[in-house]
Amino acid sequence: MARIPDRQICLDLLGRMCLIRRFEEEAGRQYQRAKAGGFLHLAIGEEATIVGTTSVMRDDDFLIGTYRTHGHALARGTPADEVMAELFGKETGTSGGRGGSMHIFDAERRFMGGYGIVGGNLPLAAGLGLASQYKGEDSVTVCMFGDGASNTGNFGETMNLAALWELPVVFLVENNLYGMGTAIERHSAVTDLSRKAEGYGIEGERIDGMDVLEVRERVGAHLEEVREKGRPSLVEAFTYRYRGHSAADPEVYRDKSEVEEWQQKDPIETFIKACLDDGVLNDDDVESARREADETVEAAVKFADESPEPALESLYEELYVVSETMGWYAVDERSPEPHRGELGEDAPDVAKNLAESGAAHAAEEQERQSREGVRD
Amino acid sequence: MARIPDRQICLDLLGRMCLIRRFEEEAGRQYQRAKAGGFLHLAIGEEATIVGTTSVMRDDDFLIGTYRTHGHALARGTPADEVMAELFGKETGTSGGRGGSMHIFDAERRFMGGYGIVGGNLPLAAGLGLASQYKGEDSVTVCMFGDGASNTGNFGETMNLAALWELPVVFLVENNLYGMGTAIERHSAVTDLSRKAEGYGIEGERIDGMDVLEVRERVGAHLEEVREKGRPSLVEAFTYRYRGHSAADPEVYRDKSEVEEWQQKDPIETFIKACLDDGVLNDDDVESARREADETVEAAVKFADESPEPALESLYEELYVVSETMGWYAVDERSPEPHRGELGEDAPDVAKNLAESGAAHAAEEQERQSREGVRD
Amino acid sequence: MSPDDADSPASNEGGTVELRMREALRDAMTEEMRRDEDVFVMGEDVAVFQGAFKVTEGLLDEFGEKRVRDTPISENTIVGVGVGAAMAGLRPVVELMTVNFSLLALDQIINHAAAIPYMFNGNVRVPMVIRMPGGGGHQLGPTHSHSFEALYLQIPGLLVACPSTPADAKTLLKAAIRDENPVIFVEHESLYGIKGEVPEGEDVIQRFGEAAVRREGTDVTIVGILKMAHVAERAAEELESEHGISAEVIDPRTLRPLDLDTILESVKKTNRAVIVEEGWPHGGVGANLSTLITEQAFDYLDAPVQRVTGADVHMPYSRRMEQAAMPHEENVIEAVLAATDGAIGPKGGD
Amino acid sequence: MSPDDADSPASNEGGTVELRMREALRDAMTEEMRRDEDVFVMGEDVAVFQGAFKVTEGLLDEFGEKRVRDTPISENTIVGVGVGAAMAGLRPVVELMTVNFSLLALDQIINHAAAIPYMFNGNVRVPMVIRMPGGGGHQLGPTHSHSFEALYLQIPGLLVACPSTPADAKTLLKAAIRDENPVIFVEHESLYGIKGEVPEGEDVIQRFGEAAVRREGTDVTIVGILKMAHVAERAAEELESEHGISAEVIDPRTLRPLDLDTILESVKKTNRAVIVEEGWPHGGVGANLSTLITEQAFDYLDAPVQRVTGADVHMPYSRRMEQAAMPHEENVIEAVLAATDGAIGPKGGD
Ligand SMILES: Cc1ncc(C[n+]2csc(CCOP(=O)(O)OP(=O)(O)O)c2C)c(N)n1
Ligand SMILES: Cc1ncc(C[n+]2csc(CCOP(=O)(O)OP(=O)(O)O)c2C)c(N)n1
Ligand SMILES: [Mg+2]
Ligand SMILES: [Mg+2]
Repeated sequence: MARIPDRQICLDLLGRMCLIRRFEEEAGRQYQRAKAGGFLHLAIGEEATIVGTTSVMRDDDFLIGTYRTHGHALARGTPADEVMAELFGKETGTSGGRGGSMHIFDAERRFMGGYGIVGGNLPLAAGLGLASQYKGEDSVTVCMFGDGASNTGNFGETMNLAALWELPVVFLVENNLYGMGTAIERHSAVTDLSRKAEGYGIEGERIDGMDVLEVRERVGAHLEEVREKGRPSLVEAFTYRYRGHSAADPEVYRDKSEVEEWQQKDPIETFIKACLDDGVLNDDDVESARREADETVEAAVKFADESPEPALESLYEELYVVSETMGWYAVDERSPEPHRGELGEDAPDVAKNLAESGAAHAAEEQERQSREGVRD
Repeated sequence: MARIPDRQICLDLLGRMCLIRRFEEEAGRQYQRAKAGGFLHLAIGEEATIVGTTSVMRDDDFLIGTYRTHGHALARGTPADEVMAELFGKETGTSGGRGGSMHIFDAERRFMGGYGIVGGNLPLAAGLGLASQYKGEDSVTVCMFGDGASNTGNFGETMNLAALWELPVVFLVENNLYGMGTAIERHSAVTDLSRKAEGYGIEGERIDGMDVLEVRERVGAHLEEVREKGRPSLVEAFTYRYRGHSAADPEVYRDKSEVEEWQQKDPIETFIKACLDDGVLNDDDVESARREADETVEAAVKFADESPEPALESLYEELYVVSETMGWYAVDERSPEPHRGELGEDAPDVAKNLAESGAAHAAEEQERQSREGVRD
Repeated sequence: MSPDDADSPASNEGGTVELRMREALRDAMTEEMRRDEDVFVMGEDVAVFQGAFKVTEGLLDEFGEKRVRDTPISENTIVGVGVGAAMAGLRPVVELMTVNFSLLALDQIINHAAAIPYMFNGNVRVPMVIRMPGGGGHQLGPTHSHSFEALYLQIPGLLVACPSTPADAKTLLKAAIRDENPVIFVEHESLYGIKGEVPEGEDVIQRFGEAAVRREGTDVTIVGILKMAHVAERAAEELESEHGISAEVIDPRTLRPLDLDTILESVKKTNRAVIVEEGWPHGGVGANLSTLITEQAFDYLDAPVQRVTGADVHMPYSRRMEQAAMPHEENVIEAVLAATDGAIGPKGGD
Repeated sequence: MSPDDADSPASNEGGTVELRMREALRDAMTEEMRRDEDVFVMGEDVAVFQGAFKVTEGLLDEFGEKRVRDTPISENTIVGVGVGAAMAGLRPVVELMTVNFSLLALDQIINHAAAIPYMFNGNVRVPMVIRMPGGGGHQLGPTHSHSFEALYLQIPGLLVACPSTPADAKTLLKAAIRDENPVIFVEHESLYGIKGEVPEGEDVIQRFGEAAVRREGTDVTIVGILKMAHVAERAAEELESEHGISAEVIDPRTLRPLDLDTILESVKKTNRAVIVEEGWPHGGVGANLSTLITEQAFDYLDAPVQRVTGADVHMPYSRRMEQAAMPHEENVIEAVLAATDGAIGPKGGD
């Protein structure tokens, strides 16, 4: 374990890791209670990789991730309220309830999104890097993705282009040993993913993603180097997810004992132990970090619960920036009176009626799904 | 230059290289005369890579290439007649005049096609390799593609999958230093393309693609190894195309002097010189190889010229294997009487009339295009 | 073996059995893999994980790693490997985890699988099946709820199946695996759990291009696909009981080839048509059918063909918003009422 | 700056100049790049090679390597880089060498560029243009002759332009670059060389969603896009001179937004419509328009809307076969004659 930083930083690292852990546990519970829907991908076990990374990023650096990024947004400072509200599909969510768990977003904190398409965020990261370079700004983009994503066409294309154009991007692969239910030896020809840098003439390094201080130190070094030299690099953080791929995963592909082994290296517990051993933190600090996480998450659930549903008449809003009423941007064919799918108040009554009668199916549909065992 | 093989082999190598050279030159001329249409990508300068490779392949090995593969088919043994007829768009062409220069095909000789989409042939090659492995056959697939193609998503995906599944494929990149008008330093982060093997844990080797004997020796070694060990490898043949990317290329991206420099290493001339120096061949041999090539190509032009146009009523043929007349497989909307796009004799008169009246525009359209400078 | 050699479902060899749709699909693959050694299955998480939607459950156990293959996340290459293998004589059944990811494979699907047989003048064939579940309704949000039937039906060279019942799922998939053409096999995620009677018998297949008349009727023809085939049926029931309108419900089952004749025959009888689909309205399945019907039965139509489609947006995640964006029974009923416009039934005129 | 701030072509600032379409497009990019530093161009061979079709000729010279960028052959990533850059405030103009290769980029186009603004609730925008030449007619064969307008018009969140004249090419491209939405800008390879008068003036733009009535008429409405806009016009001339039929010819110019109102207005006057496109028939542009027209003007239609499309095959290479697969003037004329069915003109009845 790397040198322990000063107390303030330790408190911050601990606080964020605890928050993510608690948030994710609670998200899992809320999913069971059907407050959150869709897919739910939890990052429990991967907190050190996330928090270690964001702790050395500047405010003007960009972060972009996958569908497993509640923690990334939280680590970047997005209020837990807004992340939870997004899981609840509420208007107050980071994406107004449109994106859901897989599509968290916070432009203000330069968390440029979670993305549901594996590998889809890689080209975007290069684009963010290009924008920084183009504008002569020295912000760096951190692009996080999974071991499975390193096999996508986007990976090779983007690594090549980023290296060729010397874009300021740290590509950080969260190697948790599985792409869904497929173990890394079954999906990647090389399992030491840092070696994938070689074909692009850039630096690659494997680091211990369970050790928040090592992540901090090494990602920090990469950030600095990328910022200075303006060339991308590839960091492989070796980590593990304790939970299934998503909430519906029976985990037939791995032994319980493997999970337990990794839990011995738990990023939060090992960090706490190191801090206590060092004396930089004491039991009270740990206790209060945990308490604060509990309280924040509890408040987030309350906030999400009490937040309003998205307004039904906003169905077509934000689809386009409509400069003026020229032509039909969209068309709504759910009624015998086709209409343009106009925005909010411009929508004809037929649009409002359609949305309302449709939304009325929400409860019935949910009931039907569980009855028919659609997702069993 | 590697050890000179015996006379019969030298004659064969020389004959095939001369044939390709002559064929390509003639194809260029026929294109100028508008006998061949579309795009025309010539491989002049790359003969050693092509012929060296095919000369060590077994009959049951598969070859698959790009849109620059007249030579590959010829080297594999496809009659020049049929290749030229395909350029002429004739019924007797390798693809019945449907594919054209970019889509030559000869299943009988296991030349599994030229493909117009850059990188599109790579996954197909892995599929051919999988079929051999699946059936327990020891044939190897050789997949040829360009330096530019090594940046496509397909490259990374296919290399990984082929390495992971240990598929018997030799990936052979014909590095001619340019992807269209973009020099390799401007399109690839590493210019030593054999290094791209590293990220997949397989072997990569750069060879002199201008030296037919080196190609023969090294590709032969790879073929053998792949056949035995059942793992793919990557060969980078360093070569050069003398002509523009396609017939319409003004070549603003390179100096004439660069072309001339490479012509000093001409694969045919250097091979001839080596053979003459060695004494394995004499001037007569060379002379007759050239003459034979001339004659073959001349005959091919005649054959292509005299071959019939594809039958217009075959427009919908081969689109589907139609098991029986169930439903509408296709629909033809070029007439007020829509019809199913039926095959040959089943086609209603309206289909025949449509095809005929359409085809009647061929000459006029060609004239219009040159007048309006569409392709200037 | 081509479909002609097999029996149609009518000649049911061994009774029926009640199955969920996912089981019916699995049985289809199992039987075809037993029958033909060249048939194999590949895709992301189809083997060890048993399929993201558990459709390939048990296949790895029975057939082993050679014939049930987990792949890396490489959609274009997975399909391309299938194309190459098919060209060399195998019969791949490729699973794309969902239709949403098929966009990454579209070059191999259109420019390779669909084009190759024609572009090489029939000198090679691409007998493969590409299965892909799709559709909305599970709060999977904008990137994971697509319906792309309308995109695939555009492409010459492809066959496109979209089964709505366990029986069709099984018998169409068997037909698809035996077919010499590349087949896009669209499944609906909401239908995997539904149960239905499925004919038994190794050679019971459902030919492509043969629509099912799910319900006979005289006043209006409703065409629905996938989940919307069920919505259409439920709407028809309500139309009968509440409005005294007799609707004929047709499920085309395949969009290429398309059994236009059956649809036209029905429309010529009912003089009205409503098309129901879940996808986007612009250029959708409904637009295609509506146009074909109107072109060929204009003089029989008493009203314009009505369409009911999903909303023209990326599917929102929120449960209520998602339902607000999807088509429902009441939309179908309203469309039928508009098409019949008071001409039929006791409640006419509303 | 949004289109409202600019003048419509009517308020032509500085006369016109005759340009080929490729020059008009180049001028549009040049002017917008001069006006706005955030506009840049990237794509395969757009810089040193000056563009596969020479549309970006001269740009590298004027703007340098930072703003005119050659890319590797990586379609999905090129588009994705544009999306990312646009999200961070730049205004990329991405050239895909041809529409055929856009299939490789479809995931970034649909699941990213089109979806992002909506899926993130308008918290970020994707102001980018994706230019792509397409169409057949040059014997480029099955993989290189596609028309994908019908595919792109399906996608909510995208704007889709398809100019047929040099003037529209320039003024629509300028509008596209200034627009806040992702724009698919389809060009036709056969039209690059045609000449036309192009309005001068930095702020002369053509708003999206405004169809052009190319020719007024009373007997039938012909809608044509891209190259088929010209075919429609030529057919109309012949209809006038040979058949005494007065055809109104409309070029929608953009397919999203669609100026349905202008088309409907015309159809309500002529009572007959013919849609002409080069793409495939199933689910094509014509199917979409025919359906929309029929739904909204059924009572005005004296005959079913006719479509003229390309043949339902992958474009064959042979010159004669290719022409046999493409739509031509005589097909349009025949369609009009069928629609008017002897009701109009001296030659009625044939
Ligand atoms: C292009 C694409 N293919 C398939 C999927 C389905 N899918 C979602 S997550 C996942 C596994 C990804 O594994 P990895 O990249 O290792 O990330 P992790 O889930 O382990 O964080 C798959 C196959 C998808 N979302 N996108
Ligand atoms: C996917 C795709 N993108 C772009 C093109 C247009 N294109 C045709 S050839 C070519 C250059 C390919 O270069 P390289 O792979 O080096 O092969 P070479 O032509 O040098 O043999 C390009 C960009 C294409 N055919 N396919
Ligand atoms: Mg993983
Ligand atoms: Mg090259």
